Amino acid sequence: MSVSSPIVSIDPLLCTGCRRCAEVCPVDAIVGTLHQPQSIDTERCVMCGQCVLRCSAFASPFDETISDIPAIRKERGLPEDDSSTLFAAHFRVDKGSVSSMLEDTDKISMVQCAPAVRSSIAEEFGLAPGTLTPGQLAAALRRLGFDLVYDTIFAADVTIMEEASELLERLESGENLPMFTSCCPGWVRYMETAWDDQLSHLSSCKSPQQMAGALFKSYGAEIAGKQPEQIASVAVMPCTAKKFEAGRPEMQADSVPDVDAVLTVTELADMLKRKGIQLTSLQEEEFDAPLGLYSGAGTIFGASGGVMEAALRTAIAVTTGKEVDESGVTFTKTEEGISRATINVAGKTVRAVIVSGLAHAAKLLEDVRAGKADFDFMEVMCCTGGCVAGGGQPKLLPHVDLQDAIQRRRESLHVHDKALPVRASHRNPSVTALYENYLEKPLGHRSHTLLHTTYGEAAGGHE
Amino acid sequence: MGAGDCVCIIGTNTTACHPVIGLGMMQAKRNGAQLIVIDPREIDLAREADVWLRLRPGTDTPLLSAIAGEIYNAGMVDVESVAASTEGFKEFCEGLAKFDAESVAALSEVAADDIRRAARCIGRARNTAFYYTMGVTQHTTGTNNVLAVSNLALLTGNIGRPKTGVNPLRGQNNVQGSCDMGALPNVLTGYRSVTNDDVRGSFEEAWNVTIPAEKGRTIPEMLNAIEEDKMKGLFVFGENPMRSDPDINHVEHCLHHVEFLVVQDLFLTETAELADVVLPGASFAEKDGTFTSTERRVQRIRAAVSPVGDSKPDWKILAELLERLGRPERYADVKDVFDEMRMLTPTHTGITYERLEAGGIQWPCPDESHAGTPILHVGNCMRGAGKFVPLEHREPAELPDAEYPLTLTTGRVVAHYHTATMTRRCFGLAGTWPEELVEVHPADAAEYGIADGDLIELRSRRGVATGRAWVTRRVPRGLVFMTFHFSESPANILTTSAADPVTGTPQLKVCAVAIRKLTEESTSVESLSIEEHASCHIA
Amino acid sequence: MHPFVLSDPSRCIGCRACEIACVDAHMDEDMVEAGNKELPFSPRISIVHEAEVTAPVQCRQCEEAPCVAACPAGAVVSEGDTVRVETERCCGCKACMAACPVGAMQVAVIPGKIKTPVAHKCDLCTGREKGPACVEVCPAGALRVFGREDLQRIPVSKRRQSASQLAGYN
Amino acid sequence: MPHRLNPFILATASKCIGCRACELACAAAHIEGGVSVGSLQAPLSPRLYLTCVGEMRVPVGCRHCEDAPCAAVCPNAAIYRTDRGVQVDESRCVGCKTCIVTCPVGAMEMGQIWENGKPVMRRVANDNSPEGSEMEPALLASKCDLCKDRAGGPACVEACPEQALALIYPDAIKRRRNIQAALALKGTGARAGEVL
Repeated sequence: MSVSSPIVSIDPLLCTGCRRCAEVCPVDAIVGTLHQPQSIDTERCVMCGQCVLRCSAFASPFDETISDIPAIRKERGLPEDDSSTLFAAHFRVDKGSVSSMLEDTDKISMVQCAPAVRSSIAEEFGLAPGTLTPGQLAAALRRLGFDLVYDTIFAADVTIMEEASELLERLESGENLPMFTSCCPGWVRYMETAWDDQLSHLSSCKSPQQMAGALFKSYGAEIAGKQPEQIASVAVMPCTAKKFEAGRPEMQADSVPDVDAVLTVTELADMLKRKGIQLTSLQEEEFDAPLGLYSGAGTIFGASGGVMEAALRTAIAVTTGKEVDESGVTFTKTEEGISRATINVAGKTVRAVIVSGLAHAAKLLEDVRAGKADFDFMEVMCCTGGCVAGGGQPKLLPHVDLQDAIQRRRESLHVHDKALPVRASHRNPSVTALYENYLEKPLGHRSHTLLHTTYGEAAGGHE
Repeated sequence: MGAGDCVCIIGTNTTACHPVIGLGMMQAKRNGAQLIVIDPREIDLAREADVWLRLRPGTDTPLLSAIAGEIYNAGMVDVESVAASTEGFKEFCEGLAKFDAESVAALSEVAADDIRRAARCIGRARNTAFYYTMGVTQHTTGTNNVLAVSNLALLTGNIGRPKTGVNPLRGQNNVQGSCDMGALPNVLTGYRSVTNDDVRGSFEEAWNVTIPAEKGRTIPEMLNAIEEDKMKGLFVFGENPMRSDPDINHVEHCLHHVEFLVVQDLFLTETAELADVVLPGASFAEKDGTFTSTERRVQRIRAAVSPVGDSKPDWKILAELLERLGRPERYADVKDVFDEMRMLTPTHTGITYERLEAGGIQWPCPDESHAGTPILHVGNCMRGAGKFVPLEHREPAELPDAEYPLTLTTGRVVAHYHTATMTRRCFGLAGTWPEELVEVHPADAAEYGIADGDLIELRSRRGVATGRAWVTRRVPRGLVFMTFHFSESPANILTTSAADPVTGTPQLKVCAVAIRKLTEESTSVESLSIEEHASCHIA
Repeated sequence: MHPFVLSDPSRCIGCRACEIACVDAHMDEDMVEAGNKELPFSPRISIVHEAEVTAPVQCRQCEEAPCVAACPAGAVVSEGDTVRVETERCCGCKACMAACPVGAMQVAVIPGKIKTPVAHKCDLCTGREKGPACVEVCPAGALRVFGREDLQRIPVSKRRQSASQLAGYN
Repeated sequence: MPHRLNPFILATASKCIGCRACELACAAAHIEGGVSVGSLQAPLSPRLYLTCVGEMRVPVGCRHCEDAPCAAVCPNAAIYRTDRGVQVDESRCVGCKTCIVTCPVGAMEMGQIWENGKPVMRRVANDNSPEGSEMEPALLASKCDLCKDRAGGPACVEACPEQALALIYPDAIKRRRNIQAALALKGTGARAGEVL
């Protein structure tokens, strides 16, 4: 497939060739020599946006070599009165299309926002990293004009239902093991570009963003009494690869995309500010039912290890009948970016691995390819630390301790988890209702059509 | 001096305090002489030394005794001839047993092997000359320390010959002359005791007065007498005890307490500021007379300029004072003063102004046909047999402890002289060394968070002084050094008035202090990364 | 090649006469009067007085002088026998100080018309009859001018010495 | 030694990779905002300038000259020397730009000053407007202030990933170089005591 413009790119007019972006690129996709403008190898790029976060080559008003800033803004599809700072490494901005969707009175707009957004967006309004603002985020999205403020976390809970079932099924049959999570689009893209012979190991589940999008335009449409094409489905993500994922051809039903547009945290913050919405001074509001109700398990999807923990909470309950708030499983760091644990689930020993940061996955994949894999289930997050460190997150200033900020965002998601009344996905009443009223059961027919996919075949290029 | 000779300096920073002699030592070294430096600080000469003994301050006597012991034990002493020309030799040698190299090494913090190296150096040298200054004398054990040097010289036969001897380097211009002239509490001219009736009698006859038969007071005794109301008046000339004496706070208290204080000086010093009457003295360039150098050489000087303003030469002020006290005018000029002096002083009798026209003469010079005495104790000691004095070690009166963990030692720098009343008024000297730099070892500096150039505070049991830190390895860890040149950084606020029991010389070389950083000004953020400065090489 | 003054640390006793002589040589005022007029004391030679070494340091009159390269105002020029500061053009930016590898450049107020700190450095006492004042005054003979001839002669004589050593060795 | 000369920020060209992190940090340090670029409440206006000449990259900024030409030419005494460098009083600046012309290193720029989220405005004549004049953001003298009010010291120094920038105290550098030079000399004639 092709997208109208590249998701992540480097502007040769602004790039000074410092190659600091290459230090953080997990797939060595940044090509160029020192002091010369860099370019991105689209064959390798997974669109994680780490280069965007790292880039400090901004359009200085005093650099005479950066002459036509308005032209650069225009080229990037930014409005004329946009005054945001331009950096060499940047991602495709979709604020414009979202604005027009909101203005379209024929459509009902539904928005979802990923877990990690609520632990970071306050940074764009001057607060400290990790300040948790879910209620204000919901309120702000409503002020911006969204008709229904739903939540990706709801879909994360659904993902657990589907993925846990899929894992148990694979463990039963012994096929396609080990199983890999598929909720991280950068990771999926990496599998498709560099390990396409191993794609069968990926879970067939769509990511929470895409599950949510698919449910908005089916179940959600039914509830709203609308047709799928009458719905504008917008996702707010801490991630740039999500923009790519939303555009994938397999992520649509009858040519109607599950998600019509993806905004990053920085884009949303900018839209709010331009409308004069001060997120931090809003009264807290609730997300809309039913697709906006979520559990603590779904919340921690935003941090590395969260998918694993959420899956374990449900798996333990399903297989043992014992309801637990926390799995109690401790993962031990065995190598840089890799943690492991062995868990007994229904008499079976499951060897689980958590990979934080794409660069650490290759060695494990080599083992899988060689048939020497010593694990059954693997969670991989492209960005080190998980979505809290995603490329769509606020771009921190040079003096700020990035690791500290990521840690704070992580901690705040765990604090949120602990504070929620329901902490396991299968106990989310909206999820139960969804299955009762609509999907019937995990891995059922409707689930299969709406929530699962096949990766690899139509893997689109970057451009 | 040259090959085969040895120079042993102890407690003297010669290049800084006696630069001309220091240059001579450097020259001797280049000529092949061996150099032994005994000093806690890495003074410039320490770098040039063949053996440098970095002793803990206050351990001079045991260290010198240990060197003597090593020389004796190694059989490098001409026992027969030394025994023949001295007294107390046997007792002295027996006493050396308690100063074995190992235990003195532990005491003085000088390695035993270095003590032996120094001993070999002195023992094997043809001639060894010993030089010392206040580093030896300004201790409560000052007398013992000098005796230890003298013992060592006697033991090694380094006395009474060229390139040998016990050579105290006098600290001030004509300090030798003023001591020769009896400006001491216990002697009249020529170091003759006031308790000697014959000596006193000759002065009483000449002056037609009665002279007290008992010794006078040392400075600490005077201050105590003032405090006890036993002394009502004080006449200070050419001295600035408010900066140069130990425990200034105590000095100030006494000078306030004394009923009548007269100060005679060139400038309004800190001491003169407290005086009831200030008498303006003339400077060296404004007066006639003689100065006696550190080698006992009496030299004629002549006024180069007339005294400024109301100032007068010291002798004139004294003469006028005598006149107003009812003593008739007796002196027309300096020659009259000198002639009276030489007639009353056998060691100077042969020195006349006429003879001095041809150049300086070294006393003793008993008659006008005598050529003077370049070297003392030739052939035999002046007193007869050389006297060995067995010594004991005594620790300084104050040692560092938990509250005052560092040792302060004081001294001078090359640019300034004493309390700098003159040198700080001199553009070049003041410019080249404008303020107090307190030497602090880098490890101590680090411990107290002090960077080079920081303003620091020094505190002792007696007071508080400030100065700028000079972070340098010149001092060992645990020792800080400061001068007493700078009025605004008065080291002697800190020092103790504990003194040598014989001479009353205060222990200025050791006291316990604590230091801390005063300034908050950002000091050294600069990083080494800047070393390349490639940015400055843009063509 | 520019001549320059070099010190011999094995002779220096740190007496600072060189610093004082330097200031005197660059000042119209009489030394006796200078103190009364509170003139600045800004020597162009700096005594290093540390445990490890005592020696004066001053400009080497570099052939490719970093101070000349670093000056944004063109105030430091390599001209004739010396690297010279045109003080009227100096604005005191201190880049020369940062650039000089031996720390020979000073930025301070100098006696004269200009009342703000300006760069100044050893000018070999150009115009002074008896040559550099520091060399003349040093009582230890620790300072010496190395001129073109010395710089030609020294390597040649060292090579000779080295050659004869080698000859003896073989 | 006490620092009698103004410190300044100097970059080592051989270390600089040209990432502009210094400029970004500088600009951010001089406007209100939080930890992220998005939180900054005014456009970025750095006070040191990454300069690219061929392959060389190096930021250039104010040297805090002792006899600052900018201060000398300022007709309104808006630029003055303090014990913490040469500083600009924006409230006195009239935007005459003479300082830009006179600065020998190009450290001065005319920048917008923002207060409380709004640019400081000035009135300019405009015949086309009803009042004959209109307001526009004022451009005022802007240069390195050594981050005088910033707790961590200069932001650019802190931000540089390559440690290519340093706040240098010229007196301290001179002293250290003097010592190094003297130590180096010790290894020449001193060793043999020979007379060259």
